[in-house]
Amino acid sequence: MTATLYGLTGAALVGIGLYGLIVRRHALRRLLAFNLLGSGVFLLFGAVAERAGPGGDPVPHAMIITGIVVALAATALGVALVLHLARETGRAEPDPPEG
Amino acid sequence: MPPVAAPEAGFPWIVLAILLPLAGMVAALPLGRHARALALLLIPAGLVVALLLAAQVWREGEVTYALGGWTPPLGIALRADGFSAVMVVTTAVVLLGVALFAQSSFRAPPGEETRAALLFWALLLGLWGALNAAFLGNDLFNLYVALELLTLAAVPMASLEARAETLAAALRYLFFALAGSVLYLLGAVLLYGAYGTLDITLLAERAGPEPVTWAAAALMTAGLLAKTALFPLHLWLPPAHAGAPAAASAVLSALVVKASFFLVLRLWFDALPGVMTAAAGQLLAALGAGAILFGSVLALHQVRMKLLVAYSTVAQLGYLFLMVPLAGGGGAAQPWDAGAWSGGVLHAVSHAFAKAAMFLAAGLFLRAAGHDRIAELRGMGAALPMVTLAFGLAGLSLLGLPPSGGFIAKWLLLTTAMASGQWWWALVMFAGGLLAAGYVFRALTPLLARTETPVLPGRPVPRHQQWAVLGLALCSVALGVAPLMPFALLQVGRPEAAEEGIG
Amino acid sequence: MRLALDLFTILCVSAGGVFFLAATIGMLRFPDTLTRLHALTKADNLGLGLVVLGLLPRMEGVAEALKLVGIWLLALLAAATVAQLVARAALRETAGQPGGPPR
Amino acid sequence: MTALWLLDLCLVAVILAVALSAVAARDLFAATVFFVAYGLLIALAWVRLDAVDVALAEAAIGAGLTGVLLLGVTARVHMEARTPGPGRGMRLAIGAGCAAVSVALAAAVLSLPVPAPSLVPAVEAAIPATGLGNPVTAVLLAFRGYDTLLETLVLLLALLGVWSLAPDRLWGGRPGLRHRARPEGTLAWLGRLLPPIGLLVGVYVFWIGSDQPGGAFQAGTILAAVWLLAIMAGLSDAPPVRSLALRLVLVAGPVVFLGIGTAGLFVAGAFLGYPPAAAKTLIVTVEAALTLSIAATLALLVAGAPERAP
Repeated sequence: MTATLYGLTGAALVGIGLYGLIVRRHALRRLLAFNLLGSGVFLLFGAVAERAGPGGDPVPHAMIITGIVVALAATALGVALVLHLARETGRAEPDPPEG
Repeated sequence: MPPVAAPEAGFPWIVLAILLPLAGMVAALPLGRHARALALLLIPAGLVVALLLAAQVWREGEVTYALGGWTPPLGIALRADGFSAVMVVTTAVVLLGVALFAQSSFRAPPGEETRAALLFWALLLGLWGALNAAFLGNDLFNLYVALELLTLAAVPMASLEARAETLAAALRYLFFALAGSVLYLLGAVLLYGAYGTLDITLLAERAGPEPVTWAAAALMTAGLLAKTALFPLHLWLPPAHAGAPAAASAVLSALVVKASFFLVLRLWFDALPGVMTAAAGQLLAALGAGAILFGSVLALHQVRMKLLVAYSTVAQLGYLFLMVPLAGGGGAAQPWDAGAWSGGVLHAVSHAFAKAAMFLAAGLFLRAAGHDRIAELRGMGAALPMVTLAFGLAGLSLLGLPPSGGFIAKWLLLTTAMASGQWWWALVMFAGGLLAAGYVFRALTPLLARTETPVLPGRPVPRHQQWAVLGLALCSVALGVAPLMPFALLQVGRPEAAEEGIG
Repeated sequence: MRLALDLFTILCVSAGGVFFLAATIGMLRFPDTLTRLHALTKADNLGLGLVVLGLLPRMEGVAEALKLVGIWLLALLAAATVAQLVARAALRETAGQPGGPPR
Repeated sequence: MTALWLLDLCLVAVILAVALSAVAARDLFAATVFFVAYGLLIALAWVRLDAVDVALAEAAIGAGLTGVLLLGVTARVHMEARTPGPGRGMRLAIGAGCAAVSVALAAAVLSLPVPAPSLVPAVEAAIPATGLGNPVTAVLLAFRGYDTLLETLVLLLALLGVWSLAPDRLWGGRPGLRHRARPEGTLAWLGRLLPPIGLLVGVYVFWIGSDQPGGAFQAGTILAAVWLLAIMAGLSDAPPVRSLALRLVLVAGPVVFLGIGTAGLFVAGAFLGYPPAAAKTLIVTVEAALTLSIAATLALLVAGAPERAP
């Protein structure tokens, strides 16, 4: 029951994160949306683990920790890129100006 | 229960193939200015390891290795079949050429450590380790980590020059790559929920054609396509690949995009062979056809040489996906499957050599002329004959003209398209070949033009760099002359679907 | 005895909850940074303190109880410091403006 | 049961509301604050899913460090996006597409098989060979140690990537700006008071990780936070990136992991294997080295590329 509820929440978070990643233009907003999206995937995985019974399946738990660390590493690189891009161009978005 | 001992096999070359580059990357940081020497030592050693691994696969068949002695589904296994062995060897050979090329451009003054010199070699070793981890992994989650390792090595490579436009290109590359890996992971999560394992071999036994599996396959494929830059998800590739230093572009275009393509095939043919439908295979090939036509037309319109080469990558990646329906993805086994399989893989390999050579050649033209505007490179052919020859030979392979690896690859794909009655893909290949001829000759014509006064390179181009470029181009041609050995090796570890008959 | 302890827990935790609620409303409704901070730190600390107090009798040993008190002390410390820093930043920002402190 | 169910419902509702706010918020700073709050709420969700190890990692890394990273750059990147986003109709279409993805995923979740396949029995059968009590640590360091090895290399590569953005003339210098705080000020006071406590908590979380929730990643993050606090309070400074000592600390974890893993080839018959008699000692040794390297790597990832000439 709990597992299903959080699994559905994870599914909803994936949609929210995906929307932010596609619609937003500011690079930091996109990084933030990527983190939401990732967290939704992890929550879904956590729900899968919880379905195994009380205490949960430790294998997905370990994989989620790995995923969280990897997401942080990617976010750190993204933040550094945005900072330097903003310094070089005064813009915080990777897409070329329109027109 | 004590851990199960690893199966008694020969020497674990498969572990060494991953360990060597990764240990090198770790050691590069404290070694500082000696990182270049370390990399120049490790890369030839790694080629030897790759060849020994290939020999092992050749002699003994598929090689598997349970890491830590813990067998799947609890532990993680490595697996090398013919395809992985070929990719590992290709990677090592391309890296050898690139390292030979880069050893003078990423070299710090004696006794000093510079940013680019340290980081290029450290990232190159990391990228190499990540590629081998992706080619040899047999666990879908572990492959996710390997893909992230690859992304985090490749993105800084693309922005190594830290100019405004390369920063923007790298950031866009990062977004596509991250979105791709999240989708891939999401699919893996669903598979774990449904089957309780992420080991590819076990999944092949357990997974059946059900909605959950289709959803997982769709998500993972979409994610991998974003990383492979298959049309219409190709937007990030040209600026990222064209903006990097030549040696980095060569690695990114020749090898990095192939890793996610490799995983698409792993997923469709090895992990979920009974799940794919014929319609899905046709859709994938249709995207490939779009890439061939769209990428080639865009390549024709480029003014700068490096961008032309980058758009040609977009186009050539399309051919790789034509092999999916031809090699029996989502259908019963057919006699022509093996031919299509060999053709597709041979194309991946010969394109790796050809594209590395072309990017390095473009880098040398850029260095000699101070710019890479195609129209203003008139007469460069006389100034740099060896490089121009290499560019031409590599172009030969892209066009699919004999004798070259590209010719054999495209020939195999064409004949299987006809044999399987899917003539429409043959039409696309003909059109793609004509368009490729257009953009290759467009780049070659000014180079070969006669000028009144002989053109002199603005900056001298070292001899060894020219040899490196020519060597890689010759590799791509040589594949067309002596292709028989890789054919048989490629079939090692092929599932039933592609094992019947030789095309 | 058991009933008395349960009652104690319920009372303390509920009271803590009331303080949290009050603090949240205060943060949303108060007009400026300083009064908001006032609502946050005072009521937050008291609220968390009451929750911790209410949970103390349910701990399995002295070590567990001490850990709980430790958490409360750390939260106090963090809240106090952050409040200080935010207040200083707010003062600097409003300095010289009407209604703000002299420059 | 009903009370807990109610709690779950409330938690889920707040999580979704905060996530939506983080995406929809008008300005970047507000979005970031929502994101940090979201991370803490998700940590609670992990507790409800019986995943205390993940809850610790999420609170420390997902909410804590990611939040600090984003807040830090928000303070330095003021510009708003200039390219207009997709128009209203397009946004609606994208929203509908994303909602469809969510619905499909929800259907997939509801269609997962019962009973759920799991590796719980396999872990229970194999864990005695590791001498550990915490199954998550056993998975991370033994059964799937290869994942963890690659993951620490991901962190190291990310740091190299961040450093690669430094201008050539600043290479070898110190990352970030020098922070100064008034020596008698609150921040400096906190910077003196908290590190000993944080150090203690970090070591405790590492040590307890072999048998209870905790471990190298959580402990490393706590230690990184302590170091960052000391840097922000002006009590310490980020070391120059050319420092050999720093580089040795950064690679210590991977080196020890690779070394013990390679030794496993000879003493346990497989790369990354441990002989059962010495398994726990070896695993704790690897974890200790990893904790140190993770702490240094994470702190420097937040500190950023070199910005001061050597």
